[in-house]
Amino acid sequence: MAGIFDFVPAIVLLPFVSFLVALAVGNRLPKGGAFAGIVATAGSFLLSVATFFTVSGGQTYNQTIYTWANGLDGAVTLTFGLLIDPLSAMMLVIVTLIATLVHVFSLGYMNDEGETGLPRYYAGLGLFTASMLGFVVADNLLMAFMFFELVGLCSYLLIGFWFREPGPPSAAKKAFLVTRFGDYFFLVGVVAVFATFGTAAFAGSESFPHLAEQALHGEHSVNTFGFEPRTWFTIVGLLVLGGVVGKSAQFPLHTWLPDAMEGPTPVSALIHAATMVAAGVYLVARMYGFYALSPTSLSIIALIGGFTALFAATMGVVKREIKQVLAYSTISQYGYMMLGLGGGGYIAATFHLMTHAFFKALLFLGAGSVIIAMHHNENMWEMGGLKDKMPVTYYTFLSGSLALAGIVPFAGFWSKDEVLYETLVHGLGGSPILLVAYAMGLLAVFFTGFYTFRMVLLTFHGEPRSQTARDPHGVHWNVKGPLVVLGILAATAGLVNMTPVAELTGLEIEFLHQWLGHGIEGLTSHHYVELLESQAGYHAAEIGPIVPGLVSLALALAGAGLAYFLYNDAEPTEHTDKLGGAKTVLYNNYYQDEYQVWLANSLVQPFSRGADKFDQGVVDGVVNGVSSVSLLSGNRVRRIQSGVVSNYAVLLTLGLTALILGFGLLGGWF
Amino acid sequence: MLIEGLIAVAFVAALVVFVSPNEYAGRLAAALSLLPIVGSLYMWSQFDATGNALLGGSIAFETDFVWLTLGGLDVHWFVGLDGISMPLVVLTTILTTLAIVSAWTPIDTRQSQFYGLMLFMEANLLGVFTALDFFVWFVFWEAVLVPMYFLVGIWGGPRRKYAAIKFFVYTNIASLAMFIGFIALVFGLGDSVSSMRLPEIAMALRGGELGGFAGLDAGALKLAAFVAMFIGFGVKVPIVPLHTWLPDAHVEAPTPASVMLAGVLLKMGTYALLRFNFTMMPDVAQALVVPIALIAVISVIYGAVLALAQQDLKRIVAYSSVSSMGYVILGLIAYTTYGVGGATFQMVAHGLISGLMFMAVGVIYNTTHTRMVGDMSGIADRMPVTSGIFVAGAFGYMGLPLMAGFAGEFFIFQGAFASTVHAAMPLFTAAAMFGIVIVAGYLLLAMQRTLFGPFRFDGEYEVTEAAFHDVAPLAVLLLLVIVLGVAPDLFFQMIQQAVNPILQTGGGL
Amino acid sequence: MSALLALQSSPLPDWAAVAPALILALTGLLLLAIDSINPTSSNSPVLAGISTAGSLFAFAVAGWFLIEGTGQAATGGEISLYGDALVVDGMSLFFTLIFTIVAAMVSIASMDYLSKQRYQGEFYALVLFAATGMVLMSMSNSLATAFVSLELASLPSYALVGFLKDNKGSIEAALKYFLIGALSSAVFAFGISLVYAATGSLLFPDVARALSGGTGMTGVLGMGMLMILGGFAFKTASVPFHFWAPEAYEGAPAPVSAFLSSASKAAGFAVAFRVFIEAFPITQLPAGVDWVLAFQILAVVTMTLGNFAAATQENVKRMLAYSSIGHAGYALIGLAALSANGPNANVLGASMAHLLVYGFMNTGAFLFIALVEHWGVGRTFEDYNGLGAKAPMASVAMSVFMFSLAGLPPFGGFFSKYVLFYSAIEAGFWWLAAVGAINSALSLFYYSRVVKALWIEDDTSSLELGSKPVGLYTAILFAAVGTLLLLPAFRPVIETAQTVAAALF
Amino acid sequence: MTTKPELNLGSHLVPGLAAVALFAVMAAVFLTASFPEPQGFANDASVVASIGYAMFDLDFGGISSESFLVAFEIIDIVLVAALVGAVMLARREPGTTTVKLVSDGGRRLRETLSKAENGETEDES
Amino acid sequence: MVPPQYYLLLSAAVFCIGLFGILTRRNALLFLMSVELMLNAANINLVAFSYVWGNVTGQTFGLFTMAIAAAEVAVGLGIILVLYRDFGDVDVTKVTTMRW
Repeated sequence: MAGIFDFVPAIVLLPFVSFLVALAVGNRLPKGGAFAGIVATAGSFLLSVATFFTVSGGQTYNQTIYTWANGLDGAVTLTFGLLIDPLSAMMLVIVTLIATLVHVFSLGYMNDEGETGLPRYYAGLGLFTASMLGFVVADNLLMAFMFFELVGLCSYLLIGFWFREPGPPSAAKKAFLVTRFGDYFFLVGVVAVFATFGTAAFAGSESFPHLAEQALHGEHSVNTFGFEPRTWFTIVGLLVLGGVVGKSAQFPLHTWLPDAMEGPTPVSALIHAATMVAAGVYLVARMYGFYALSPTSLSIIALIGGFTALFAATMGVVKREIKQVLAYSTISQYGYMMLGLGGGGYIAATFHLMTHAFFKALLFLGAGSVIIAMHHNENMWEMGGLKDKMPVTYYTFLSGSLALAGIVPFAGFWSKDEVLYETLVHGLGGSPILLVAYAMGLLAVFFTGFYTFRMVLLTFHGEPRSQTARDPHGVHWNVKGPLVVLGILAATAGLVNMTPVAELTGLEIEFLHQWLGHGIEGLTSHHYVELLESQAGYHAAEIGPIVPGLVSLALALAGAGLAYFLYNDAEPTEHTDKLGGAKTVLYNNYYQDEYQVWLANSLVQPFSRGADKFDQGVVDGVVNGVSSVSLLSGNRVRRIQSGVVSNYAVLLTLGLTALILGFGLLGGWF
Repeated sequence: MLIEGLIAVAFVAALVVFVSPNEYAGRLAAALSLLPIVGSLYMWSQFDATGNALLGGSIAFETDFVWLTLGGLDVHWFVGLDGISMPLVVLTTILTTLAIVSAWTPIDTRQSQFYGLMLFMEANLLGVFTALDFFVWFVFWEAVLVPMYFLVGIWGGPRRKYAAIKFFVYTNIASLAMFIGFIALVFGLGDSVSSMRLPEIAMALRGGELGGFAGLDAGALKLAAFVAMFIGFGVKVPIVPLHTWLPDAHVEAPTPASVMLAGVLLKMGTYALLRFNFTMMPDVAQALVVPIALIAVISVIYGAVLALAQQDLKRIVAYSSVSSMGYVILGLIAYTTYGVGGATFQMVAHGLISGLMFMAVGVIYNTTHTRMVGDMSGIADRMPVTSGIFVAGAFGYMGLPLMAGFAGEFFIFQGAFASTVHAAMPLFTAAAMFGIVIVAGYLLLAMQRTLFGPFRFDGEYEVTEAAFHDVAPLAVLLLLVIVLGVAPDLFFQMIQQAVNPILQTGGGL
Repeated sequence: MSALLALQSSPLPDWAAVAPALILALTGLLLLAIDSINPTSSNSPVLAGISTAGSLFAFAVAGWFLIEGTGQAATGGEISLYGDALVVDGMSLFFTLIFTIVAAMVSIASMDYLSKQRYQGEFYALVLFAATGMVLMSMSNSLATAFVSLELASLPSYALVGFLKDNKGSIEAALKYFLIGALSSAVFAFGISLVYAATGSLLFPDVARALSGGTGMTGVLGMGMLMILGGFAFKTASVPFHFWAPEAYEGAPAPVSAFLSSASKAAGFAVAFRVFIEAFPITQLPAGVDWVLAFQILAVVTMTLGNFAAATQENVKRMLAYSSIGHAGYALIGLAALSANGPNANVLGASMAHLLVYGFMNTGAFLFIALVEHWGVGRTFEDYNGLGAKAPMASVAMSVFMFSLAGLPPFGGFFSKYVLFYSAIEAGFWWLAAVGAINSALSLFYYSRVVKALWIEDDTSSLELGSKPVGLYTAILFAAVGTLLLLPAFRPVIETAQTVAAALF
Repeated sequence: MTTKPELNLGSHLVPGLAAVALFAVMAAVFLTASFPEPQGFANDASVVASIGYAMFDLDFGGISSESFLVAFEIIDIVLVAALVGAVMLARREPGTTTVKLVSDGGRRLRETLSKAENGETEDES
Repeated sequence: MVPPQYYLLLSAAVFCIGLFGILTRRNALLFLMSVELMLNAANINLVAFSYVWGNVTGQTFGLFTMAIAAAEVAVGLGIILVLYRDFGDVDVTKVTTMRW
């Protein structure tokens, strides 16, 4: 039957076609290929929605569609395939929706601002979207890795879009390089998965999570390279996690993300909300059945997530540029998702992934709108008072900010709260390490509230603090439209899964639970819960969601209140100065960049130069030395030929005598 | 007789171009070099070999007759193709044409000689990849040196004479070492072989027919011969620490010669390693797995680290070739389908990609007359198309998925990680894989400093977009890289068929 | 013993087997006759033509004999003449091919080189007499014949080296060549006398027979053997009797250098092969006179010294002279890699084949020098700069010679050198091959310097080359084509060489 | 010109030690060798006649010998060749000047010639 | 009857005296004469052992050696003559324009 699933490849291919179109004939198209991109992504969006509904009807799809490398004689066959289950269907919708909105927004941000190189821009967007979609629908780890890498390439191209300036190329390089460092571990992980299981499929009875599970039960034997199966699976899982840490900007590989703000703002929205950064977390969710087998992996994920959430949030407190604040908030929020995954809250994390996609896209686009208005000045200290000049932007931005801060009933509240709740529950249920992560996550709520409202207040409230702020540039429908759509979503998306409300009222309104609870066997949230209990030893403590929810809400409000208290002036002062040395540390991001730059410049560079000297001097020196010695000895040898014939006669005689003597002695002639 | 025809066409084309006037030589050479492409593609379409040519598999386009007799052993004119050599033949023909076209701009003196030598080199390269008799193979193997010497020496950079002679003598010494090792081995086989045909020798060696020779018992002889041949071929590959001729040769060589050098000549080394050491003496190779794997890892990491320190774009790519060829060695020693097959695939893939990179550097050099990273920045502003392809090529080099380099490297990694020849192979593999990070480091750094940022160029030349015929070969190569990256099975199927028989005493599939 | 040619209806008499030598000698006399009839005429083309024709005729006859199997097992084995003092067999015919073809090339090249010289008749006559001596050397079956024919080859050579009487270099070369030559022939003669003292005979088979019964004069025999070896070492320019070679080759007229370094060297090997294999067979030697060891030492030292000294020369001709010493070292492998039960015929045949190829490539190289001297270009590497652009044909030929000498394909020298190493390995002497390999790699360095000068270096002088001399060009291109064709057509060469070598054992 | 031989002992005799050394080795070898009993010639045989017959490969001699016919023939050519060579070398050329060896690649010669063309005078030492 | 050793010793002595002359004299003519001496040392052996072995092979060959010596002298003198013309001297050690 030619069902909707037969069109799933088109979801990926449409943006790809728009990439080709923009690249090839973008110059001749109106708006530099923007319309091609919009049409393509909108088409993808529609198909995704159709897919979404098909999946909600209970259908799933897991099909190999292309053999990349066919292994003969029993060697592994490497394939591409589609895996459409509730998780990927949901993600498809999110990605295509945000991609479409970003395309539209770009009309305002790029075209209207008279940027050059638009075909390149739209080609990049198209490829970016296509890569991310390919990643989302991947049915095996290798395919996921490949698109994961392509996502990295696109981020490089788009972050470095303004290549004529010094900053963006450097930021692009850093983004690719740092994530590449993570991907190295990921690739080792992929290879290890193949070597261990002979397959890298996500779903089905021959999938590697399933095989791993069987191996732990002793029902199936796999090559674990001499380790205990669970130890080995932990190692493999952590290797793959390297890629996640890189792409999702988790500590310590988060440093690329703030720099990536050098890219055009719509790209930032795309990267941080729905594509590249989300890819990491999505990957963990995708193969959650594997991680769920290893409590060690889960704890590490949770700790990384919790720490990153807090760590990034503190840095967000002191930033001056609006996009920098958003950048650190992104890192922090992905920390929450990791915390959720590590803490056994698969649904919670997925939920947060979804809500975050909406409100973070919103915030970035809103910031983009502000930046347009401010003539590309991003310093919040030169803004102020924009509330009245750009109401649409303000209210939508406020919606996103409330969501980010986790204020009820905006989307972020529900999802973040559930993340923290799940962690707490499992932490109390016998995995005390999670409590540490929980504490960090909880503390971060306060900071989140603070920096979010500091940003809002500095940007929109008070008096304009610069000429441009007094007379901002207007924005068009193409900017406002996406903002409104996302603003609504940011406010409402959380309603799909109001766990505390469900708890209170007993209503069956946890739609996301139901959604993720069905689908392909082995990939359902129910199965994951079983695994967590049986393999990872995660047990849920009996605590209701209300109290923890109230605690975090209170903290968020406290943070927001403090910000209001400090910055709701007509002429706010830089209170952060009072932090003294701590501000310097925070402003310099705990010197994270410094040590990584130090590693690169003061360790790797001298090392490589030393190696070069060694190579030139010693390795090549030996080669040249052999040649010199040969020629020198040649020069000595030819001096024998003195030109005096008498000397020749002497040498001849001596030679002959020596020969005779030698042979005489050897042959016993005497 | 197709193979003879292919080689003969290239030889005749070389002669014709030699005597043609300088003005037309480039066009003529390019046109004539299309004939071998057509030929090799036709052969590809008719390719029907299965199995490994050396291990009893059926051989495509085989010709075999006695050429002469040397001390009781017949030397045959014996040529043919199997799944290992077929891709390399296609690579050679295509790359030659593209290199010739890329020479139109930079080569402005003695054109007829230049293009004649290019075609002459092509003929010999085809011979290397098709010959199945040791002596025939060796003739072509050595003959490749001659045109390369001239190409570097006449049309090269400031230190071209040094580089040419270094390349010449260094690789020649290596050949001699290899020759002695191999011949000793053949005589160690005694009466069990009657000719210098490689299949016969390979089967006899694998059949355990080796006896002692010249005071060495069979085991010692095999080991000594293996080491001599490994070193001999290793120079060509090149492996660390036998690599120092390569950067010099590359830096001084004119772009088209660099393309051929990196694209095809280096593959001769790995091809020979595969054909000789790893096919004929799997037992020794596996006994030496630790040193060989170590050499591979060191080549990868050391080459990459050196590339990091370079300021000359060509030197960067040159050292990165050392690094990339280290992967091939790693794949070979793995003795798995994906390891050895991936190594073979990587030969083709790296041939295309390194050719692309050298060409791209060359196109920039044509305009700026410098390759030093510090001498320019923001070139992308003036040369957008070239820079775009440069970026694409660089990402190909970094192993971007869906480009050929990723396929090759991934196959190798996968094969090597799963290899059972030694318990530490996963560790070696993981160590070598770190090369993908360093390669990204130096290529990105170089691109950032040259292509991007504000436009700055201190030279007196005007920097403008390159001519169509300069960019076209780049685009074709890029396309091929992507095609092979998306559909590696185009070659990987036949490669596997040829490779799997090698593994039967090895670590499995 | 009838070496009757199977296809001949009226068989030739046995003595006809020395026809090549006769032809050469008679041509020499004819030239003298012409010269004495008209002593003032220096009609180059006619004299050179006669000389070339005579050489080629001898070449053709020798080739015909070889093909027909004269003196080979197929037609009844070797032909002994003059009471066994001369023997015509495959090996002597094979070497005759080398001498005659080199003589032909040298003769035709000399036409231009000598065009302004007096005594041309004498020149060609001396060349032919020397060639006669070489042919006879290869046929010698007695130490007496060997000695006399060696002198026949040497004495005209001395005169030829000094042919440019008003050129100091030529005379200096002649003097050194002569003095060392005279010393060497004295040593040689003394050696013969000692062997005679030990065995009582001069005929190779008789010497061997006398040895097989054992002797009490091992020391005397051994010393005689080493001194005879010295005589041959002189002829082949092997250490320590090589000292004349660099100067003689450098100072001599270039065609003479070509003749000496190719043909004369081969003649030395021809007679050395026969003497040591026939008269002192390894299997029948008394203990304590293992001459194989001597040749091993000589081979290693000679090739090393020749190549190392050649590496740093500034003068191309002198470089070629040293390289010629180096090649003598390679050819010595033919004797150095023999053993009691080894594949001796293969080793020896490989050495012979190398000498044949060497005859082409080395003659060609020296003739190129002759061409350059003819043009008045200097002799150093720098002087050669940019010649490739001015004289492409000749420079291509020179490059062919250089690469072939270095052992690179696709030229004959590749095969001959590698087959030599191959045979050495086959005989178990892989270390000889290894030493050869190191030297070979070094030789690539200095040979390629010539190529580099011709093609790579920029021309700095404004010297105009003169005409393109027909004779020199003909000879050079002939040599180049020969060098090139000897790769694909190596089969008859190596197979013939190894077959005829087998007959010696 | 040759001078009257005189006994001049000095460092130039040192190379002669090589000859002395060779003699020492030879003497050592010869003195330790054992020799067969000399067979001698038959009393009635004419040595001179035998030599003559030997030269022409005739079997009339009383004392056996190997054939030297071919050597004799070769000597014939040797002498001719030596004569030709010697005469050619020894003949004095009318009005020729000696040319120095062009071992410097002829550069000095060319410089001399070009200077001469430019009217400069070369101060020959 | 004189033992054969004595002849050998004599010839060796003559040979080495000739050689000594070659090594120590610089005059080309003396060089030539010394070579003659060495050749004659060979003749001593040849004649002596002709008697020992009872055949005239050695003696006959001795004649040839002499003839060769004569021919050598002829050519040698020719060369030395030209040498004198070109270099104005017959000191062999002064003829060193070519070396190394």
